[in-house]
Amino acid sequence: MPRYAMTIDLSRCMGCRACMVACKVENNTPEAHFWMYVFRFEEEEYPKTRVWFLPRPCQHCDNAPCVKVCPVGARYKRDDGLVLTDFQRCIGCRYCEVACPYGVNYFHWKHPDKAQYLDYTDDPEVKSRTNNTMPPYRNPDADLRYGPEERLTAGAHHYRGVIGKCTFCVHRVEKGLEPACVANCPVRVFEFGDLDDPNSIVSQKLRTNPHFRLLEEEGTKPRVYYLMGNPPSPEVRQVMPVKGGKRG
Amino acid sequence: MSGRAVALPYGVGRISLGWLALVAIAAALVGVGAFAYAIQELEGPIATGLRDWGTMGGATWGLYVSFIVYFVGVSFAGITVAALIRILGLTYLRPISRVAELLTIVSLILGALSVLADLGQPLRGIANLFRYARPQSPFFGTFTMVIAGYLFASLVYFYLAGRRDAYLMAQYPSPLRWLYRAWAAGYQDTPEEKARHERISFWLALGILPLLVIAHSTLGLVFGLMGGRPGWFSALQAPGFVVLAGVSGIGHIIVLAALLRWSLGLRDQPEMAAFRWLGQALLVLGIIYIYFTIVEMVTAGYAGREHEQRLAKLVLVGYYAPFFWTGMGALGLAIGLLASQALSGRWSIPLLVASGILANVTAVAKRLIIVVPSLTHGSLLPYGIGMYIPTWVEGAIIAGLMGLGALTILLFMKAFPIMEVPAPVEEVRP
Amino acid sequence: MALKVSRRTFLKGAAAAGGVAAASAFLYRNLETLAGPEGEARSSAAPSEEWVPTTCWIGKQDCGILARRIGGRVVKLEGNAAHPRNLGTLCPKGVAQISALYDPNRVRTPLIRTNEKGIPGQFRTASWEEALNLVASKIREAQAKGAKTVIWQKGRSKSGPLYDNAFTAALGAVKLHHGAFCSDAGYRASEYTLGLNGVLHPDFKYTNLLLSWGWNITAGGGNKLCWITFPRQLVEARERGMKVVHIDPRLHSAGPHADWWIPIRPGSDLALALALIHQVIAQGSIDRAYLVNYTNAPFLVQEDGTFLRLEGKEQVWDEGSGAPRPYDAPGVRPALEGTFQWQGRRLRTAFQVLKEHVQGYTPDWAASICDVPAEEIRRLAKALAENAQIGATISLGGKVLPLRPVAIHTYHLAQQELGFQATRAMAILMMLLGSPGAVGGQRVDFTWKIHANFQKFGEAKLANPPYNIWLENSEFFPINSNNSAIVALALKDPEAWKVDKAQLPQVMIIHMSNPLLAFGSSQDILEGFKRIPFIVVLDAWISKTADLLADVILPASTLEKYEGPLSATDQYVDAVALRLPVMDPLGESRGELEIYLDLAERLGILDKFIENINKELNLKAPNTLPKGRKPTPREIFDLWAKSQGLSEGIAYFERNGVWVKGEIPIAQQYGYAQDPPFGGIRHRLYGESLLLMQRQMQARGVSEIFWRDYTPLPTWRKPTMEQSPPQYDLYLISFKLIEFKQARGTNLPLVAELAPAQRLWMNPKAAKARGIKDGDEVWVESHNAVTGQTKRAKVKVFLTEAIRPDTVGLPHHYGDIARHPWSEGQGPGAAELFFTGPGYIANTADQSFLVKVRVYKA
Amino acid sequence: MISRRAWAALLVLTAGIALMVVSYLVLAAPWGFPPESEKFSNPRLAFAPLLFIIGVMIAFLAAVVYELWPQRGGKE
Repeated sequence: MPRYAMTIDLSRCMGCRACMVACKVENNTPEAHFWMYVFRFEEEEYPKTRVWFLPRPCQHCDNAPCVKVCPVGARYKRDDGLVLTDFQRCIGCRYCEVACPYGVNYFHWKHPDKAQYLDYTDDPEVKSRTNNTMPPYRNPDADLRYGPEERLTAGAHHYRGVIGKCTFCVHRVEKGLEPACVANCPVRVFEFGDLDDPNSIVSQKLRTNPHFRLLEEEGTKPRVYYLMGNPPSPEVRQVMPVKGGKRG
Repeated sequence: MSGRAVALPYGVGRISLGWLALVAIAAALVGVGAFAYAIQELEGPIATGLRDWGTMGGATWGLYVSFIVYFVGVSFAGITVAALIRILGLTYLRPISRVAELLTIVSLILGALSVLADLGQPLRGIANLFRYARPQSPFFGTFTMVIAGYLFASLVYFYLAGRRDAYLMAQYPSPLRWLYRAWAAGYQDTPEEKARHERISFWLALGILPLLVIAHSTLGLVFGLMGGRPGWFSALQAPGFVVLAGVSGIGHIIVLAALLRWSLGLRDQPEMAAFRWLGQALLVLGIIYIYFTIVEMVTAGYAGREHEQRLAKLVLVGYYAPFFWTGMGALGLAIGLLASQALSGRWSIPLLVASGILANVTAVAKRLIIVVPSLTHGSLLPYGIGMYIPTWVEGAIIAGLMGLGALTILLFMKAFPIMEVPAPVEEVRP
Repeated sequence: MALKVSRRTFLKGAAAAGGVAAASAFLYRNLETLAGPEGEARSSAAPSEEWVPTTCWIGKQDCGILARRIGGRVVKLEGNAAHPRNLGTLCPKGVAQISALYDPNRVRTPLIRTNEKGIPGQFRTASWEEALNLVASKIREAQAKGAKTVIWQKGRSKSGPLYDNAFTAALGAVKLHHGAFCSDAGYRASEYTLGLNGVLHPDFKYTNLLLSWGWNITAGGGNKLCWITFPRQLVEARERGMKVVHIDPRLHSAGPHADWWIPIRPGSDLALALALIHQVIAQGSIDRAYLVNYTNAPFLVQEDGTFLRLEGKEQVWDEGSGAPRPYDAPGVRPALEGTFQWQGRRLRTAFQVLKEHVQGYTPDWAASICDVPAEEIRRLAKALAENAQIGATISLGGKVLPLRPVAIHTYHLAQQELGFQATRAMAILMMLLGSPGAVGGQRVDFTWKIHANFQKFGEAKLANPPYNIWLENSEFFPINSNNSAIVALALKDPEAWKVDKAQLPQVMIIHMSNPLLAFGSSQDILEGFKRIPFIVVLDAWISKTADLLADVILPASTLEKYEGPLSATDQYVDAVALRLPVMDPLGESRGELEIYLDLAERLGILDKFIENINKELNLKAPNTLPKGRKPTPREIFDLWAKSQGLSEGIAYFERNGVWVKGEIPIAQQYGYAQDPPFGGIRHRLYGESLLLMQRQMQARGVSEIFWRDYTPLPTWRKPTMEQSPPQYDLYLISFKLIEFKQARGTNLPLVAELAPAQRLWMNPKAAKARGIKDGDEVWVESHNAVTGQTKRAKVKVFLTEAIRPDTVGLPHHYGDIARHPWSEGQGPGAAELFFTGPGYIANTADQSFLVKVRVYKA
Repeated sequence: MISRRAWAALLVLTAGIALMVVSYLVLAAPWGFPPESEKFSNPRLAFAPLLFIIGVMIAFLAAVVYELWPQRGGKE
């Protein structure tokens, strides 16, 4: 059984947020849901200002607070390390969301179809050409069941009133592909692989680069390792946030 | 059985205009709440002011969760009072034990309904909790201890304690005689039965008291165990919940008892001693709670991690300060009122009622202060600050729940004596 | 009360979970309760997966895409790993454009305007037949009035040979580019100075010290490339050890990739470049061999500023004979510096002139102008000299070549009043260090190909009036970049600009361009373009331009079309690609090529168009297009592919997406490796022809404002904006965000969400002084120092420590009022605050994106 | 000297507690090792939480049993 992990090289990241969009299209997450999010940070004052970026996928913690608190076992951790949500079991209490210190959970405040970016539902041509699929670029892989447990865990376009978050693209990983953010990054910030394999790219990177994990002091034991750089101090300011607000 | 017009005790069966008006108001609230819930079900939780914390800049939990905690807190008092009567033999509290027990049951049901209002998938909530609930989750305790254990124990207690009055009521001709008979279930108020009831009540009370502490602590642990949430992660959370539950619950009982005394036109029931005891209890619990709050704030502000300190500042002097100081000010005022009465030894029901109401203002404000700021401003990662303004839907659902509680109590008091019938039936007969 | 019942139903349900199903089936459409297979009944049970190669349509560098198609439905766009430019990755816009494929807000039928122009349009739908006939008849009417009365303007360059060349030539249209908007002053300066078409960029494989000068690293791309390629090469170079000096009023584009930030005052880049030139010369760190052999630095300049020419040949001072000799005489030993007396004339080498010219441009002088400490300028000059390793060589591809691993990356910086000369000064700085054409040194284009403008600009020929609509070769702008702002000015007042009235445009075709959003001054462009009687817009959405100006909108498709050929080089590997349709076009939209073929057919110029296509695509027999028959786009590209030697034809591209031809030979990459080096030209350290142009302009009585910057050597003066009254105490700059770059990306909700609304970037200190807080709404009021005109726009403030306190910034490409739910409420466009006209249109007719403003609370 | 009534109540109480213990410790979602495996997110027996709740209820029902146990022969 592999032990999946991700490395994120902060010295490379340009904060372009291509990973965020790749994630959105791959997983069909609704508006204002960012399973992958890239912080843009500023520190200190002009002219000593420092600007840097920090991508934030789900950390897939080994000691995942979200898994611990889930009252019904909808949030669970697989043997390969992926922390997933069973969309058919989730009752929508959002306890995982408040328990997670990373803010990676997104609740479907509306039905995901109704929270898509454009209203395709009134368009007869789009409807007929896409066989009434919503959104038109809906990823069919997300409708399949994955893992030995055969649970519905991929994609974000299923139900209203349940939680969703980064799955490390379980549907791609099971096909032997990299998660969408990893594959799309123009400057190869991310690597994904098996920690148990000493020759895997993540193992190599971790051997040769200084690294830290986010909020490690919380004891969550994340599976996402940040190479180079430092964790954001409380003085760091986020700039250029995305549109969140009152959209669901 | 046609009737001699018999006045049933405590206005049972008598419909007054005032009562009708109250029922109408309560029913209207329930109607508005039901309408709001229908809207929430049609549109989804988007109809609330809740949103994801983090990039979406909202609060994940809000009014509903605050009121889950509040309602469960209110439930504290009833069963405590009932239990203390048995264990400590505080007989002068007996007249209010039924309303206290009823309050417990009603507020627990309201708490459970608040959970349903909050869940994204309420039906799954019902089904999946029974099917999959995990002991590892702090919710398990809430779900089993509070909703199941606490509520069921209260019902058992309520049922057993009511048998005597049911038996007495069954002596009267009334359309509800069948109910009284069924409730009495053969109870004859024989000395053996009395003794037996006393005995079992004592044991039940003894069983319930730890359950009570566990239940409220469990609810506190829902928040207190969250290491990643500044403002929540605290060992004081569980005892704090127990004490604040007492504050709000006793406050409620004072108000209800006074309302009964006034509305039923009773001169001496419940007796002043009961009020005094309640006032003293509220005073002690209020002081303990103030102490807890100070300890908590000092810990967070003095030694807390950066984020704890920021949050403490936000609550003390920042954005949430109005809520915090409203809550603490109300409690301070309540304590002042109570202390002056205690010191002077002159207890006044209106002042006690004021203290009870103030205590509940504190409870609501404090629950919001516990739930919301940590979500909008308490992130360990530098997300922007969030914002939470409840929508009318949330407000209406909460109001509807309160209406439902009032309605239940109002209906109940016309069907069953709201206070223990004090003397054998014969003596009441004209 | 039904819902009271429902609540009770819940309670019953709690008691008996089995009853839930029935209750909820009644209450809920979707049970969503207990586990049960859902499956995608909506699409086919076993969907067929295909990967269709194509090329991105949004940005300018045409990244390779593989479209994942399931059962005929495109579900994702991923990068094509075989494409050298993007290696399997895409930028945010590239991924997000999938929403454009299905966007219900797209134009899907031809539209004909029913109300007047200049206000939001009312349109009626029309058939292609009707719309094209109308356009054709208007074009015929226009052409009857004059030869040059049809003008054609394109957005981001795509498929130049087919559209810009073949079609416009067949139509006889005057061709405007999107140009003079992003960096044309820089292009012209490079063409003039180094003979190459492009703006300065490094040789990322070898450069060790990079001056990222106004280069929007994380958001802007660079010349000829949009974004992905350069950033990737930058990251790799930095891991190799390259250091980056970021010279920009704003830090944000460089972020963690800046090793050293020099927050320069906007508009003072020329002063800093001159000070660096001064310092490099003072340090003596100059590459004499390069300057003597490959530039006009040793040419002898007479007192009047012109070169000493004997028998038509420029002369150098031969140190052997102690007399002037032709620069290319065999055995000549030219002096690089010195003043010489010869036949009673005082002669100086061009280098000497430069040396004296920059005498006063000391670091201390520049320090106050640029607001950069003199010490830092000295340190930078020293770092440049150290890293240039003058004299070092490296063996590449069997050739020993000079190694000068210092370079400048600049691009949009050219769009300022002094942009032409600033870029020239940067090029001269690099020339002093011997960097152009050396390994690790200054690059401009991907190959060392001498542009025709090098010679043309050297001839310094001004045309006589009347001028064409963009004042080509005019006495106002002898070097002209075809700026839409100039066109607008000329349209408004043809007489003042001596424009040929017989050639005033009657019809304009706007091809996937949004000049009202993109160009310098929206108001001027609107006023000017409104005077064109008939405007056709080809676009996928009703853009601001289409909304306000179009008489006819022709629905163009996005990724659902054939287009090309498109260069796919990453500056080291040569490759070519095509855009191929990933699905059938939405609605009745069509590829532009198809539209032009139909239009050509109606205008009776189809044969001419086909002939031009044969020529421009270099189609070789037997793979030429036959005349007399309208070809399909696929057929055209099939013949093109075959002509290129791909026997499979277009099928090769349909399978692979890109044709990688291999490494660009060293001899093409480096000027030094060419035979003769640098294509045999002498780089223009000294711009004699600029002086000649200036004199001609003076002779014709043109105002000083036009000729003052035509100086042979870059000369500092204060930009016009500095004459604005002191209450206009802030500089407004404009820049781009990667997620919001390109006007055609503004309608992509997935990226509009990332940068949801226009914000005025402002330093907290500046804001505090004005009582402004983050998120406050403010007025930004710009002032035209020449006319006194002011403009203002309301916008919310974003406080950032990463910008100079005397500077505020507005990202570009906001402000489209297109009828799209996602462009609503985005806020004002930066273009609403800039000015056109002298002082704000630079000496090469390029738009300046700098202006003085004041900011106050709304 | 324990009455039948008390025996019955104790029996019910014990049954309730036993059901609680068994369903909580054995049948509900186990703590497991390693704790992260998805195997451990499910109760060993579906509806084990319901059993636990029923256990709680049964335990408290002991009081009802005690009081309502029919009185035989007037005296205990």
